Amino acid sequence: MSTTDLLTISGLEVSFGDVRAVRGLDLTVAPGEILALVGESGSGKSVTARAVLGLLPPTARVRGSVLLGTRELVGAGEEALREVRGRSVAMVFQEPATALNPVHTVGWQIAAVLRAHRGLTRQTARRDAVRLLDLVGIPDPATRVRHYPHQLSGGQKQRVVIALALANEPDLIIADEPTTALDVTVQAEILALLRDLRDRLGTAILLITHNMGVVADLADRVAVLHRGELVEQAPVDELFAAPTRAYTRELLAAVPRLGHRDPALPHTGADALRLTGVTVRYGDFTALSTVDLHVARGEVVGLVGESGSGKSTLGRVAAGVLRPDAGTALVLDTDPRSARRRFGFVFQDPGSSLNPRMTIAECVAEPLRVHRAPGDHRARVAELLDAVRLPADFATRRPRELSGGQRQRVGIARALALDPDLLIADEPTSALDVSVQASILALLTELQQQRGFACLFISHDLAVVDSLAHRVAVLHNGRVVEHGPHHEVLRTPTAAYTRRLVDAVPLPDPVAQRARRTGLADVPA
Amino acid sequence: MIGYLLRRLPSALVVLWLASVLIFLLIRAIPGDAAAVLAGADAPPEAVAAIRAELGLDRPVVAQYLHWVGGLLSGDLGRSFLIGGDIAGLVADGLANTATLTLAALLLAVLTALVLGPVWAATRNPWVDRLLTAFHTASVALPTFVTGVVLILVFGVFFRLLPTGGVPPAGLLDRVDITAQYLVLPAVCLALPVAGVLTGFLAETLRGELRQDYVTTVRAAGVRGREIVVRHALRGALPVAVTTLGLQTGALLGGAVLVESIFAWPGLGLLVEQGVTRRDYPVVQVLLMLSVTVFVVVQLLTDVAHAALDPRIRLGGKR
Amino acid sequence: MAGPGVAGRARCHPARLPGGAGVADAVGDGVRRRAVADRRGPRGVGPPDPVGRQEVNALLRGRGLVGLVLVGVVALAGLVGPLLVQWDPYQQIPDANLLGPSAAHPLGTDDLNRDVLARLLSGIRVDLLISLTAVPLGALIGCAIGALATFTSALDVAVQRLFDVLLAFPQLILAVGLAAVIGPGTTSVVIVVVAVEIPIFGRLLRSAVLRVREAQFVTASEVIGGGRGHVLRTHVLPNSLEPVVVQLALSMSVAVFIEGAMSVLGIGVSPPDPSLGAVLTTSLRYLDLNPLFALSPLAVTALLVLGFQLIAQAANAARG
Amino acid sequence: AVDARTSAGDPSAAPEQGGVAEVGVNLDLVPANVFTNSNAAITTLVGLVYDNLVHYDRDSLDPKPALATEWSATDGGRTVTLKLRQGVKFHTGRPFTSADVKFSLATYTDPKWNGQLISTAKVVTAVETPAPDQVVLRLDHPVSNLFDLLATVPVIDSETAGDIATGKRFVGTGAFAFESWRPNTDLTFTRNADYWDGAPHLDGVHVRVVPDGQSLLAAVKSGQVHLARGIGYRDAEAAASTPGLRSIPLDGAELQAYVGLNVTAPGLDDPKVRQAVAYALDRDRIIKEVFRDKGYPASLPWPRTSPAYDEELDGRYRRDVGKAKALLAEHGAPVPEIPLAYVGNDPVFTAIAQVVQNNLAEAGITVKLEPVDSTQFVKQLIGAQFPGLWTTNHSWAQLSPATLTVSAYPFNARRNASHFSSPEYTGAAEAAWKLPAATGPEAVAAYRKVSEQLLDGGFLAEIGVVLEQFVARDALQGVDWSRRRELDLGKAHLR
Ligand SMILES: Nc1ncnc2c1ncn2[C@@H]1O[C@H](COP(=O)(O)OP(=O)(O)OP(=O)(O)O)[C@@H](O)[C@H]1O
Ligand SMILES: Nc1ncnc2c1ncn2[C@@H]1O[C@H](COP(=O)(O)OP(=O)(O)OP(=O)(O)O)[C@@H](O)[C@H]1O
Ligand SMILES: [Mg+2]
Ligand SMILES: [Mg+2]
Repeated sequence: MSTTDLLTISGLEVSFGDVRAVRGLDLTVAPGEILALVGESGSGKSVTARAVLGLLPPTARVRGSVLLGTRELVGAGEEALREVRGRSVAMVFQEPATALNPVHTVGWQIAAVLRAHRGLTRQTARRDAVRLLDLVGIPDPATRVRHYPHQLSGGQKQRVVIALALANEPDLIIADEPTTALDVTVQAEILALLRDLRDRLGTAILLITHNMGVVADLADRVAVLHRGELVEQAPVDELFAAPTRAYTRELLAAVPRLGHRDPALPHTGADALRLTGVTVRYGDFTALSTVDLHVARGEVVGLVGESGSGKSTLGRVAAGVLRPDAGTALVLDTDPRSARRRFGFVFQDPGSSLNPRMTIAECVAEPLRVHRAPGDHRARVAELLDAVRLPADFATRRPRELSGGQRQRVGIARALALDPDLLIADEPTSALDVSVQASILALLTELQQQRGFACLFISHDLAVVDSLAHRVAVLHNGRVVEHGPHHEVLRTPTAAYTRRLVDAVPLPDPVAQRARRTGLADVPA
Repeated sequence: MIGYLLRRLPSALVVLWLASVLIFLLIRAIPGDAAAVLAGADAPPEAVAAIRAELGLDRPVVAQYLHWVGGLLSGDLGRSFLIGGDIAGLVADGLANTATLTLAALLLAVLTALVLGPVWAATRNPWVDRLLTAFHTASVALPTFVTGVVLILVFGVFFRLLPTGGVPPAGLLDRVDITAQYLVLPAVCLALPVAGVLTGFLAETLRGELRQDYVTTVRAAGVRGREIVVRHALRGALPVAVTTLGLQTGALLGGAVLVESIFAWPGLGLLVEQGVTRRDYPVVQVLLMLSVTVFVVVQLLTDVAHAALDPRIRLGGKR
Repeated sequence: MAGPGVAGRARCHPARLPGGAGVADAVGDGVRRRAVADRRGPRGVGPPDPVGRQEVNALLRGRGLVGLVLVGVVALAGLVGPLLVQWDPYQQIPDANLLGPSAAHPLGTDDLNRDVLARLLSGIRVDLLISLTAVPLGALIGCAIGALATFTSALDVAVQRLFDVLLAFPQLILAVGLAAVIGPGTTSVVIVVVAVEIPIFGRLLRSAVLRVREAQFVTASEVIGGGRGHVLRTHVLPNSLEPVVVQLALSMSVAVFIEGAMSVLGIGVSPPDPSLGAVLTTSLRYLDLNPLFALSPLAVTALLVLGFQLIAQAANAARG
Repeated sequence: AVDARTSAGDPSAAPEQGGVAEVGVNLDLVPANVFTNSNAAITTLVGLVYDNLVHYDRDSLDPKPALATEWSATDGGRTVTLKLRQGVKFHTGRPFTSADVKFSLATYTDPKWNGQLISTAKVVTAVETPAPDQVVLRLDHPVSNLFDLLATVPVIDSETAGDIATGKRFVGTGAFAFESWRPNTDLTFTRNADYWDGAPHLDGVHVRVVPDGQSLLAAVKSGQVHLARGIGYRDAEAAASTPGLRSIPLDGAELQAYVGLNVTAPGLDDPKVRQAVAYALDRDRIIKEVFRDKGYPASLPWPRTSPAYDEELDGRYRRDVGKAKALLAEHGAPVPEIPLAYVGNDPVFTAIAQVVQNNLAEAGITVKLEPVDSTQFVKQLIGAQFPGLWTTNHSWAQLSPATLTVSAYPFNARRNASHFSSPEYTGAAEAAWKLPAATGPEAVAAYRKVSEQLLDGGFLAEIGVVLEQFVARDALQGVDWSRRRELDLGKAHLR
């Protein structure tokens, strides 16, 4: 629009061999502007983001121009880029699990980044690290700085990654799905934080997200990407009110909303999963305390709760990955470890749960091979990839050649490979854009109805849970604070905590969301 | 940590016992015994028999073993068949020399690897890469007995800068500068292949580590390239380097045999080599036991270092 | 002024947007995919081989290629070289004692009047045999033991302690002991090399395995129901091989030293058979007379070290 | 010998006082072996610290006075009376007396010390000490090599003899007093100012153990040591052409390289085959190429200065492949493959073994090389366990010829590694030994018989007489040695 644009991307092309991930993209971000970049999973959002800072793998070929102010970043030297990185432009990576160094504490990592651009002493850097962790809403930051990434929950890792990006107060933050792993309350805090940064410091934000609620809540302008090309961009209100492209319309239509599904019938079958009095401690910290939960055959139970409340821990206990300190977990009436052929598990971090050296086909076929499933494994793999909407030619790719959402779908395909009787899914759709998410949810519903498998569906996305689950359990600080039929828990919550959660769900409508935020109206879900 | 070591203690003791049996039998499996050496080429059979009896070699092997172990347990290492003196004294002298030499070499090798490995892994300059490749190739391809001879010829004979071998006449502790002069050639000679191997390993594991996603994160935060390698990636690469270092301890002790001989450095390597060729059983037994002990300790340290370096192993928690 | 931003915002491609259809088919991918779903299907669903297509391809390019060429040159020299030299490596040529390089003897003659070039070229064969059989064999056994031992902690402790004992014996002492039992000669060199390599690889692999075992994808495979063997084979091993590859390159190129040291002690390849180690050790005594005599076996070793190392680097980069 | 004299010292240069001579040796002391004359460190120690009763010059077997000043034989050589030098003191300050001679001889005869002349020593049935300066030896029968014994047995101090085996102390009457020994490191000696033959010029001697031949050479080249013992033939040759260095061949202390044959081995049991082996050897080439001409080819053990030397007999076996083949043809049956044992880490014998293999192959005998380590070699040697051939060296032919046949194990008429025995050889050897004197026509005739038996028996194929050598810097002058290669620095000086 003007020469004062902070970031000007023009004619950006990125390809990996034959794969053209970004095709002639033009985009600008003005100072203090929040631009949302949305689009289907695999449409090139993350690649674009990485291209800006020259962080693509060596296999990538980049053409076009990326101007930061007047400074050309494409083809710039490593040292020139280094000065820009972190200070002028910071980046929040999509998959926090692999974005952090496993062998250093998070505090150390933040301090190292702080010291990269500022001559801080070790102590001040340490103190600042604690401050930053506090800023992104990590409870008890003084202890957490000393934790290693594997000791944090998914959402906590994501917040650490955000803290890394905020460390040097950059002019532009490129945030790639910064809130996917966050429950709605924390998400709201982070969004508030970002907004505050923009308001106070004039920080511009290039926000990559599939969450239309977040877009509606935060963005000034929205750009829609489809298969590497920009298909539409407009101010947020305009786009939501009158999307011009069919694709955008479909995207908006696919956004799940709370309370749109009819109440499900109660289930009374035998238990597929039964947890009784499960308690898990990590050192002094009690992650779960005497949790009781059961999932009947053919039933979908949604497990919601704030980040760090113990959802994944519970999932891991159910899957037999973790032995509880007290209590028992029974899967299909036996020990989880003996029932492995009959249940599927979707990990919260799709990236790190795939062997980097195996092809996608090998990853998906692994359960078939392990259990010597009858039939043609190739055909089955093709079928599964198709079901999660991955093109067949992805079969020969390696995990690192996939986008975040694509990897997540590989995880789902793998979990479904053996037609399980029970599916334990830890945030299975967190990295998926609404349209793909809708089809995955449709797939799960369809399979569920056909095959009648049971499912423990862990998610922080209440709308998604509402559209799938029969029953919902709410976890808070390692305890189940409420559970019951989905429509009751999510529409007429009784526990104060649940109510807070439900209220924090952003509305996929900028006007309504703004109104709610500013407290002008209380629009019910 | 102490608890960890205590838990390992029983297995370590069992190993020492097994090793003692193995060593005892193995060196007796080598044909020929010390009596032949002591008797000399012109001795009549009676003389050999007399010597065997005097050394106790005519007794049943089990009795010999029990006698030896009994001695060990009561703190008596025995006497050398050939050198005559008490083994304790011999070993103490040799140990001081060998420890000085190997530790100096170790230090040299580790420092070299810590400097060159990261440089090699991170460099984009083809010349630096070639230079380091050449260093690695040369250090690995040149056996100690060649480097030793060349070092002596160049620094000892041609330039006459350093002594060609031997230990400081007045002892290692007398004057540090003199000791350093005597130490530098053998230490360099011993350290070179180890340095090459360590550098290679460190560089290669660092390259692997630099391909990880978290490196992108810190790059994105504008952390300097050098810093990424040294502060962020190195930690992840160290466990392999530590294992290699543990293995290279073997190379150091093995190399010491040759280096001590080339540089007339009277250490344990020389002693053990002599012991084997002259079938000086008591000496070999004690030295090999010492060597096994060192290895058990090195291995324990490696494991401890591993756990310390990788929190996922240390805090692995529940599985 | 109309910056690129304006153009960017204005630009869109309606033509490429798929029309109508439900959510599932809203995106072009879906349509195309359905159409191909029933064709041959993805390939390669078997267990991933540790040295796969990718590695092979990497070896045919760049560093890998240079490495292959270097090793190939040495191998070729060993295989066909002796046929091209006019001298027999065993022939003691009258009055040709310690001659310097000349047209008739490009590398001179040795202390027993034999042509050094002929002996060098024939000597390569023995060492290649050791490099290409004994070292990989030792590596294989070592890796197998090291990896299997991690199954149970008791076994692990036992095996590691055993390795301690083996490693604690200076290599040459081990060689002397073994040779005394089996008798000297090429077989005993091979056995010694195997015995020396087993604990090295065992321990190296073990330490890598311990690390990789903590990775999430290993847990993932366990949850799927993969048995220990399966997890080890498909996930842990392929991801632990990086240091093993480096060590393999090293061990293969320096096996000549073990052989050489053994021939110094008279327990190696028995004289008068030529080997690189034998050539090297005799040559050192004549460094002043004919430096080429000593340099040539070293050069061959250096070529091997460099070649194997480049191959290892390329293989690891391809696997990375 | 003349050469050695001139090279050993420049008589015109006035000897300077003081300084410590640095000596490098390639092998360390083995205290239990001090009486076996077996390695460089031992011969250095014994030469510096101990004296003998009599002394041989390097070119004759006429005994010269040392600790004994006069001697006389009576009773047909069965009683020998020695008069001892007066005023001699041990390094401890104690005066030397006849009791010490008795003690030294008794110690030498103790089988524990393996003195090589033990069979001669055992002939001495009684040692009487009628006066402090007089010793009477009673012999079982006359022996021609009694003075070899008196020139070999070191006179040791009875009070400190217990410390010899542990290497703590070596006390003698020699020109230098033992100071200390650090195993594998060094030996130090200080000047014996009271030495009866005149105080040495040097303040002391420092002997360093340098196990690696190349390093030892480097040490003498760089000036770190003045004298090096145990340097290879080729290296010594090269060193001799370096300015400031010279090589000193130990004339008079000859060694012999040989190929031994087990006469019970298949094929070798026929004397014709053994002679064929002797004809096949290329002695000239081995002496020239392996020993770098430090010696001469020989068919018999005797050096040219020996009373037993006979030019005609010594030239019996020259390389003659035709003759060897003819002898093998006479033998008829093909000779099976014969193993040849040698010390695998000894470059000299590794080379010889390969030359021998090559030589015999040309004559039509296949030889399989069997390198073994030195201990195993000695064990096989003294246990007579070699299955076929072996090659190594021997000494003791430089002294009285009879010493060889009674003391050098390979020649021992009663028991040897070749399993050879014949009444004729035993008879000839005994006869030569029991003579009252080592020289004279009677002796020469007896030696000739021994030589003929050796040549016909063919159980040992001599390669040649060879010389060990010192490599010394010109700075060290006056280096001397005994006929048993013991270092003598009593008259040496640094300049
Ligand atoms: N290293 C790579 N090699 C080959 N192809 C790649 C690589 N990285 C990404 N791609 C491909 O490029 C396309 C764009 O990927 P990108 O990560 O930008 O998607 P995205 O829009 O961020 O999707 P998501 O929402 O799922 O994260 C995808 O089809 C992906 O498979
Ligand atoms: N290995 C560990 N050591 C110590 N604390 C741990 C460990 N693993 C998890 N925790 C802690 O346990 C709590 C629960 O973690 P969990 O992963 O179950 O959270 P979650 O509900 O899945 O959160 P999210 O939605 O962010 O993924 C968190 O506070 C986390 O920091
Ligand atoms: Mg992405
Ligand atoms: Mg979680």
